[in-house]
Amino acid sequence: MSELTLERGLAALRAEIDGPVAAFFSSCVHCGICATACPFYVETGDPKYTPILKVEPLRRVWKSEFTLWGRLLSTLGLTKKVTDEMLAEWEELIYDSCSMCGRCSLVCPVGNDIQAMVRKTREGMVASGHAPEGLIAASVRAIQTGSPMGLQWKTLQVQIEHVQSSTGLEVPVDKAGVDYLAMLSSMEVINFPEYLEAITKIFDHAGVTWTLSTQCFEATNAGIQIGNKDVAALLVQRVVDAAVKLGVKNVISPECGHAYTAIRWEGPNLIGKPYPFKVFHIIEVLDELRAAGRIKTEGMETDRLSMHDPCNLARKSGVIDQQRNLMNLVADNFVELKEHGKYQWCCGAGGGVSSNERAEPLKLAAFKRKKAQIEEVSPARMVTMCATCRTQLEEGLEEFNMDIPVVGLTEMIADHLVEKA
Amino acid sequence: MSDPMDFLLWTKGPAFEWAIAIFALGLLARLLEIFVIGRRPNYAEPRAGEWGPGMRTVFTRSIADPGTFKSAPFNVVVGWIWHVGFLIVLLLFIPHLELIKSLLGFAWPGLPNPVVDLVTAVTLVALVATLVHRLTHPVKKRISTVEDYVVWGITFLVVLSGYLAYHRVINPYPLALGLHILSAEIFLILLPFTKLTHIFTTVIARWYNGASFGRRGVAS
Amino acid sequence: MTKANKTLGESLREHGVSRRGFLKFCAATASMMALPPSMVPAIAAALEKARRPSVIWLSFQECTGCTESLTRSHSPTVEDLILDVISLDYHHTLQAASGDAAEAAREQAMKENHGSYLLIVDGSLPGPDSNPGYSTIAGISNYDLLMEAVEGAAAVVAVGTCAAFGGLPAANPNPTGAVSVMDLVKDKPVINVSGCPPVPMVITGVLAHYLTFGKLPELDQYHRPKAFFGQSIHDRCYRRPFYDKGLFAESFDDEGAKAGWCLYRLGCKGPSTYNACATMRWNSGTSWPVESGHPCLGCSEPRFWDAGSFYAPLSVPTGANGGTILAAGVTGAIVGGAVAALARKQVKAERADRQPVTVDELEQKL
Amino acid sequence: MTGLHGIPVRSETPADPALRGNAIPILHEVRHALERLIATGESTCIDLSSIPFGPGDEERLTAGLGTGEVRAVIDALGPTQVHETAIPGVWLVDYHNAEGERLALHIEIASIPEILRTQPEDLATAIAALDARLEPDQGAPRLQS
Repeated sequence: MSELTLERGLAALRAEIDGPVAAFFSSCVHCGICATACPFYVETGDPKYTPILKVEPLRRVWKSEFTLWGRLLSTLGLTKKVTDEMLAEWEELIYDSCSMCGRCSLVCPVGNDIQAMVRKTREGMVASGHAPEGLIAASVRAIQTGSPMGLQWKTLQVQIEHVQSSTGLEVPVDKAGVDYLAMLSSMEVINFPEYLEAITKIFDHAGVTWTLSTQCFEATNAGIQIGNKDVAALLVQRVVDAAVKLGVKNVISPECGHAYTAIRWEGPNLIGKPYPFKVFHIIEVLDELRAAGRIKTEGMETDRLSMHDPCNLARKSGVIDQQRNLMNLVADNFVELKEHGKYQWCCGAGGGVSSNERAEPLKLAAFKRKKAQIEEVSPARMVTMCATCRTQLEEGLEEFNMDIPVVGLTEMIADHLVEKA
Repeated sequence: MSDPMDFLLWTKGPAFEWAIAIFALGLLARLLEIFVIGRRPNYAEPRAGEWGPGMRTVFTRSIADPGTFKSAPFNVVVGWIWHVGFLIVLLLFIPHLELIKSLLGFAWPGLPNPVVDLVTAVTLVALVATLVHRLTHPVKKRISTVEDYVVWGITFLVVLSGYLAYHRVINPYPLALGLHILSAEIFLILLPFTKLTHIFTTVIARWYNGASFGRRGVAS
Repeated sequence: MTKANKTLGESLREHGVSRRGFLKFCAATASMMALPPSMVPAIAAALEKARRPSVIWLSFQECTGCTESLTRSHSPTVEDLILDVISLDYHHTLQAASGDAAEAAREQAMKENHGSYLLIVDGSLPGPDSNPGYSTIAGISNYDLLMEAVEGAAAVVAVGTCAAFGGLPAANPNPTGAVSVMDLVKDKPVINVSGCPPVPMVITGVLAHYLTFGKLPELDQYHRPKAFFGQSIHDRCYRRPFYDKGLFAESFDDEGAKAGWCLYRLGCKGPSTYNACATMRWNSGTSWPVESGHPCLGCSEPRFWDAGSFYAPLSVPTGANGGTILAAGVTGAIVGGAVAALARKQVKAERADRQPVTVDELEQKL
Repeated sequence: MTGLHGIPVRSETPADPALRGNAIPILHEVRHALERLIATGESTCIDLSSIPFGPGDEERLTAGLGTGEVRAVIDALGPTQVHETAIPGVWLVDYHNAEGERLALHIEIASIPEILRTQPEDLATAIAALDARLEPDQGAPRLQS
């Protein structure tokens, strides 16, 4: 039985090195500005959480094996090597204190995409057996049971019947040839069942043909979170197979952050070819319907609302205006957090941090950045479009006993639909 | 190399040849090490093109966003000051223009000497402030390596020796000018093997960053 | 009393020079030595008692420019007196005698004043390990002549950049293996009066200084008298205010040149050249190179013939640099390409033999 | 970058060369010397041959000093013109050699230039010179021309 060794970790790192990585490490001047954009450093003040330091293993492999000068130095034994002890020590830096939110990549003066390099470095960490237990467990469960939380279709079936009885509408399952295949995330099914009810009502209202798939309902991708393309490819392949089998033209990624990144941006490269269908986040679909006038709403939320943009959606995928258009449709007292959209601060739980129990204190520390943003605007409620962000906001606000409920945007849209005649 | 004139002629002659050769050879090797490895094809359907956003980031990334400016004003302001100062002195000081004209065959109008002299003084002060910041700021202290201080040293030495030569503080002048030219040559020789490569690779890195964000529909 | 041991004072009075004449002579000498006028009384006292040293002038590989410069020195009365006073015993251009008689006079003078005569040399000479035949006088090689003359000399004055630093003969490719005087003379004090030719006043100034104070003037590291070579042309140049403002002539007849702006961009080597041209000027104070609108060549510095074009500014490298960048660039491309191709192959290989991670391998870690 | 000429950074150069040469600084030095002469009686001599004069500087200086009421010539090893400038106590001493070429040019700030004074050494031989004229050969006293 082969096992995960340092050598395989190094091989994985070598496989990840490309032109951009070489350009980035050639340009870093150690100015430290990436730290000012990282909630984990800003709130803890511990310089070891400086983003560029997190990718040191990748830098050492690049330096000593991918440059003439570095190769020369390493033959003379002058370059710092990557050891197993180092990777063990770096586990905390690259996982517990990094949500892959990409804010460091946005502010780096010389243009280093540090988030992309964190993703690449994690490949080496997994291959050398240095990944957090929580993420490993999630990945194993996702592959063996189909969901990182071990959720089975029969549990979802219960929820489907419940939605059908309460809304009187049908939740289509395994319907071939429809417009959209909707994916769900285990977090939503378990914590926020109102999402399924909301999309059922909205799609019916807007006359959208959609379906779920018993073959694969799980949108989240533990492989992307842990940073291993083999696991990630396997999970994405399931989504593609389900979509192809049902012959749908579009796949909807639910109110989740990394699921969208996994399917929309990384998926095609994981399976090595473009998709025969398009991929949208639910917010993109809703805004399209709004723009096409297929969503009629009534009444307005009047209390003071503010919004948190999930990093994977806004900064890393460019979905920024859509949620604002939707928000203005149903709320007339919406106020932006000071730094929002592509400059939004991370809630602290993304990139696998929430599945990594050991990172709990750091996750809470990072949340203080979001807390400070919210206090600046002091809204009555917060709106967001990602189950993990929503859980993190709820737990965080509760921790600091701030009585600010958190609402999902899709659910809020559904509440304002005009009843069909 | 016993006497100043020999030293000056050595720095302006063979040493300059060597420095330029090592610089050109090393830098080209480094750039090729980036371009030849290149990027794997990206099959995800792009939201926008790569070239436009990439080029855009090459310029916009020089201007810090308000949040970064508020949280690291020193880096942004002092960094701007000495980078712009260094470039003004390098590209608009008339003797340098003569050097550029001899290397590239063309040059452009320069600034009067007293203006460049003032800019040099400001650059020197800003450079010293940058060193103090690197020595004291917790993040910089943690991530700085010996190379950072060596590169700071050689950059400061080049500007300082030029300033002292211009003001004829070191006598005899051939020694002062020789020291300035030698420090610039060491700067060139070190360039391809240290973070000084950022002078050329920042454009590439920013383009890659901008292209990656732009492909996903974000203007960075 | 033979002419040799008469004091200068007696000699002057013998020539019917009045006291005021003597004072004028001292004032001119002070000015020549670039000493402050307040030194005139001290100079007068010293000159009064000065002994008349014998002087031997040896010319080797030279163009007689230095002698020309000395004889044109604009104070003939002073020159007459000095040359008369110092009893120039041997100068194969100026002396009437020639052939054996000339050599006999030289040997006789050297014998008589052994240990006290002043040896003046102009022109460089083939070094000990090159063919002595390149430059001889009366069949004697310059090297032998010099070494023999240095033997009894109190001090050696190397006049002109050739004698001081090797000058034109020593310039690349230096066919005769020419060396400077100070390369050969190690045991006797050497004063270099560099310049091509040196400012005439500087030659007589050094002689006057030796005559007046009986010892060498303060020298810089190139053994040149600091009185004349202590400051650079640039520091004394009347166009310096234009340099400090950044106003430069761009060509020899543009508005800047006509307005008398700084000649840095036209190749002036003033900043790195130490000499007295800017104050003492040439042709009895008429003008000097920069005042005439031509950049200073730096002729009083060693190897100025090999210091790059006279019209290339000081900041321009002297090598043929265009080619080097190209050559280095091409080599860089080849080497870089090879390394990068290697790296690319390695990356492909790495990607190929990257062993995928399996679920049960992950499970082992739980 | 041709627009660089547009940048309004100009080095102003006083049109009138008189304002930028070395004449004016020398006049100030003369002024200090005069103050010393008046205060302590100490005389000063400035050797103009070691001053980096540009073209016309010397003429401007001598014109600036002007000419006074005393003019003298000393014939010793060639003429030496001495004249008091328009400013009392400031003298110009111009040494020339036999061919009329200038040896040195001094500004002496003193009650009287040193060269004009009768020199003590000459006095020592003065009696003998006069006696030689008084009785050249014990005949009647005849004054030689």
